[in-house]
Amino acid sequence: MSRFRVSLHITPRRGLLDPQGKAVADALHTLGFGAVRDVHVGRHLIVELDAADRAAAESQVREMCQRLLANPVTEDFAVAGVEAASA
Amino acid sequence: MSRFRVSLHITPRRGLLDPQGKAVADALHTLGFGAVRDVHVGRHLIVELDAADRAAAESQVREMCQRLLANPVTEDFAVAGVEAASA
Amino acid sequence: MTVHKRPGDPAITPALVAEHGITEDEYRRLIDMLGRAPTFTELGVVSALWSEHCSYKHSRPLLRTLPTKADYVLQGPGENAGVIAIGDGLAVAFKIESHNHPSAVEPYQGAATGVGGILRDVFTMGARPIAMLNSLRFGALDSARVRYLVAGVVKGIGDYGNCVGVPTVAGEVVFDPAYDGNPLVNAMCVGLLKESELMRAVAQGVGNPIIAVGARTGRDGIHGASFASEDLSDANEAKRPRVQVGDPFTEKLLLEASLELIHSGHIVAIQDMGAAGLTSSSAEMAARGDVGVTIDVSRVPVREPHMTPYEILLSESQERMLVVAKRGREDAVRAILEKWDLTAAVIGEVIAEPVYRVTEGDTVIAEFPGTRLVTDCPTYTPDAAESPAIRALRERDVDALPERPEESDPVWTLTQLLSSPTIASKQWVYRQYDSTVRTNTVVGPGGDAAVLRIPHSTRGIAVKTDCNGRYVYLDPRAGARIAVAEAARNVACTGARPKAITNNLNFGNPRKPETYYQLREAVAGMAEACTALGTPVTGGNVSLYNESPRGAVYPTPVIGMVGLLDDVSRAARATFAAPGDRIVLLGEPTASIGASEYLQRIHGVVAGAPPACDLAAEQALIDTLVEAIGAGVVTSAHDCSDGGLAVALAECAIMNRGRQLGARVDLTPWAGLPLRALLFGEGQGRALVSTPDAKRVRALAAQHGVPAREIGAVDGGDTLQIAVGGRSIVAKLAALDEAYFEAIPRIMSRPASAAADSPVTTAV
Amino acid sequence: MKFGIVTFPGSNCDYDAYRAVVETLGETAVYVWHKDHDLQDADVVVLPGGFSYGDYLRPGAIARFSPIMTEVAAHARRGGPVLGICNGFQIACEAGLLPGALLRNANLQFISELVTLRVERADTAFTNRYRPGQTIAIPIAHGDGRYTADADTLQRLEGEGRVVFRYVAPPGTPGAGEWWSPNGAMHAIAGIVSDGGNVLGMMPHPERAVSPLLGSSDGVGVFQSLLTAVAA
Ligand SMILES: Nc1ncnc2c1ncn2[C@@H]1O[C@H](COP(=O)(O)OP(=O)(O)O)[C@@H](O)[C@H]1O
Ligand SMILES: [Mg+2]
Repeated sequence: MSRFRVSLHITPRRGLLDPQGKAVADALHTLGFGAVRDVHVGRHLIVELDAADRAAAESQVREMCQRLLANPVTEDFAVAGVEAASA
Repeated sequence: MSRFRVSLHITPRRGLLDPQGKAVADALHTLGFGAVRDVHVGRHLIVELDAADRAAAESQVREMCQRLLANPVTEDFAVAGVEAASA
Repeated sequence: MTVHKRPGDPAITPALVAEHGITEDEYRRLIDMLGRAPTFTELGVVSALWSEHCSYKHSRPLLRTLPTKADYVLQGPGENAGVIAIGDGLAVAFKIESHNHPSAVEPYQGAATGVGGILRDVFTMGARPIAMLNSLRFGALDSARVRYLVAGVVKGIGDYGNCVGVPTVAGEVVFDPAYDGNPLVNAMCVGLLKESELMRAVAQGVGNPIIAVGARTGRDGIHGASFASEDLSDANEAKRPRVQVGDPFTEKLLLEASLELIHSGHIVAIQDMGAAGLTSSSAEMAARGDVGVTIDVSRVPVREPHMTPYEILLSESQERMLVVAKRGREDAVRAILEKWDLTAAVIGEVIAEPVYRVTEGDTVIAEFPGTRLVTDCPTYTPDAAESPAIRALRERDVDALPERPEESDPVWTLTQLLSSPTIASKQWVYRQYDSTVRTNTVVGPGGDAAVLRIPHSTRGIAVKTDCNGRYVYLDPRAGARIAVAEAARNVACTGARPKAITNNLNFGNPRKPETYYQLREAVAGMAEACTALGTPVTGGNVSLYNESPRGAVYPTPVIGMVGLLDDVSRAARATFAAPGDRIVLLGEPTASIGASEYLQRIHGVVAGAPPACDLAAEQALIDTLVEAIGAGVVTSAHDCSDGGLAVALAECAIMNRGRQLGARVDLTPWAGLPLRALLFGEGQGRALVSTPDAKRVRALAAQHGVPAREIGAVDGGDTLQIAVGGRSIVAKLAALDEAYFEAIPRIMSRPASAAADSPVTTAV
Repeated sequence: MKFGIVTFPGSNCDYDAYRAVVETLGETAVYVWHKDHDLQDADVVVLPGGFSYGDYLRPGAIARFSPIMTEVAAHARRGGPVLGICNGFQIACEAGLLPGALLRNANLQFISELVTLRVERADTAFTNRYRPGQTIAIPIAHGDGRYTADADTLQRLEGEGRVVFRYVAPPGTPGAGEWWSPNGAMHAIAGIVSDGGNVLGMMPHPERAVSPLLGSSDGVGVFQSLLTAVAA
């Protein structure tokens, strides 16, 4: 068993209203960042876990996403990275 | 000017209490994911903007983090990726 | 026992002592007490307990002068919260507390943890929290940084209280450049208990175990208590403690578990680990019981590895409690906590030896004789002198100030005042607070005081916080009297009889003579008013060093008033209720505009003497209101305060957005007064009532010697019309509504930023 | 009749629901602990408001795995009435007892106020004491009440008449009676029922509108309707 750190992105499904993204984009414009075209806000989760190997760590985390971490009705998830961590 | 998509991670600063991370870790344990050691919950932002080049896009987004996106007292931020996007 | 220095502890040098905020005199006192030099751990413990925040060293001599007694006061100052009996074997516990410094650094968490702390102070008395209030002061809203603070503080208060499930029902928000850089965030909690279940935080019983309950201890907020006792100057930035993060979910579990523990009979005392955490809670409980205690830091559940005893003792991690249980009941205590998914660890016990002792395993690392750690803290009475500059401001003849040309239309002035953020509706704020959970809220935010029904009873309580810092700045004694009187009047406007107060003294650096003068005079004024109105002080909080690089905040003694209604179904609201009702003014108009919101908003002037406050007249007004409302002859009552009579009339007409009712009044009897003073002067001792039976109200007022005059009627139209002499002032309700309700949302829709911006405005 | 009110860690309107049933209705209520597997023979299950598990991750996401939820789902499958209020609505959606999801309010703020609802269906177990089209005043108090579902689901809900309560502009205001959503809910949806009609989820709090003293007693009808429905 080794320790892994899996990084996840959970994002509102495209096409759904993203008031948070819009509020941030508006605020950035007012602050003078006129070059901003669009902003999306999602969640970034880091799960540290013990697993036999990278692949096992990733597949376990995918299962966690399906069961709990992401809402299938409104959210998509993606594993952004898996790295070895020290226990 | 080209269009870039900058991906950001904003995470609770280490050492600060992360009640949300703890609640999620506990829930994962109850669901049978006993191998989970720790969970942190932060935000994942995608900022689409026009900039002269990658470096300019990244440095602008860093400034946005300092001024608006991240809470300087409780959060750390990291640019997770910069990719070219179609306008 | 021998006290051991821990390997790796820094040597005690004068510099280290000074860094701990301990003066040379205090250090000598410490050596006297110990009979030797302190260890590093002991130095930390003392620096926390002798900090201003924990020891009240600059305020205690003054606080002793406050009236604290009445036959219904069950618990006065000195406990986690004050308690008054309300009849039928029931009692109300309440207390206010500040989180100014943490909120200046991190508004969201600072405010949230302030709410958490005050909730714990109330439920540790055995009371179920039933209402929260908050009293807030910010700089001018033009600044993006101030908007960031406002948004963060309000969200922090809301998220915490909403999650725990306690309604936030009242409060106040004032915006003034005097608070730029140093906002004030005071939170008050009110709880309900059976008299028989009143719990005190008094350690007792040799051999009884001391148990740490709730969240684990991390490195949060170490030296928060001493930090709260320093100026927010930039030099201190690096020393700032790590912010505390609140967890309202754990708080809710802790609340339920604590009440269950208290009712179980398994414990003898319980206290929140608040400022200076484990150290102050254990030392204070021991001192109250005059017993010895020993604590083993190695048994405290920690969140992070390698924490030193110094850190464990001083951590201000949130949502933790210290419990003294009955010996042999440890498992029963643990079972209750486990039900709520909380942990408990026995970390010490009450001992026969009269010492406060800390061990790490078997090694003694700190030991203080008796309870002297708590009782021996020095107190100070610094020099006091009024600032000549402020005196000059007060003595300025503001009534001679020429009018602005726009003022030829009083509707313009009225609209300006209604849209002044300090007067404008705070709906943007309280809409973010759950004010109806627990189904006791009879009158929520948006009028004068809030009213809550007492379950299984016909009675209710009314609560409100008040303070006009500008008045206190210009005249501390008069200003503090007014703060008490206004709080009492607001409560009386619902029909409740004011009973007792808690208070939060927010002042600057007491070592400056002009600040200490303000503190001394304000406490004197508060004492006078509380004595006159029969509302003893049951507790409070002192927050000093509220200074930013720009200077001290306005001296702001916030009063939290609790009143009692016999028949809650008779509670009056502030807004006109029925067309046809007559409008009666209780009290007299004023000839002065001194210290008014009008002067500040319209002329940018902070000067003049605050209105006179005749406490006997206030008492008579209160009696009249309570009797008239109790007799059911009054359909609405609203006090006149900020913005004066015209603003109060407008508020009566528009504040209930679901039912705005126009009115016509005639102020001709006072046509001899300067018009702007008549309309916008802030005379005290006044209230506007509407009634179907003006004669009866006038008769009741006459019995109490309160001037009462019928000034007009609610006509239910869409204007407010004020006649004075030959002149008629007509304001459309729609325009007043827009000024009053949209002012704050409009400003708050502009962007906010944590980054400091250059403040332009300064007071005066 | 017996109401079983589930207490999750962080529930805080369980008490309000209890009072509504016992003090206002004069019926029996029991608290049901989330770790238990026993509904104590309750006729009606109430999933109350509050912040179960602190609303961490997503409101309702963690609570739906509580042991008692197995029993609640079984009760619902048998056709037993389940009333999910506020956080209870969120839990019911997360648990799949109702379709859709409740997202952060569109203005990104918690909203606490008295709102006007139109009773769209007066023939359900929860609304038979109201008139169809009647408007009622009920408080809301939530940060995540923006009802969201995909286009198919929405169409099905509307087609099958499962939208029971809708937010409308209050009487006496411009556009009175028209859809007006305080939180950005799709189709101004405030409450829906399951396809069997026995599970109601609603964001507003009928249990807080049970006495004129509290500003409205319009919520009592929800509880009275259940009495009628269960007795039938
Ligand atoms: N921070 C707040 N939280 C909750 N309610 C508030 C807050 N600020 C103001 N309110 C409410 O708004 C109303 C008006 O407040 P205020 O202007 O202080 O009244 P008054 O002038 O009568 O003292 C009151 O009902 C008060 O409780
Ligand atoms: Mg008032």
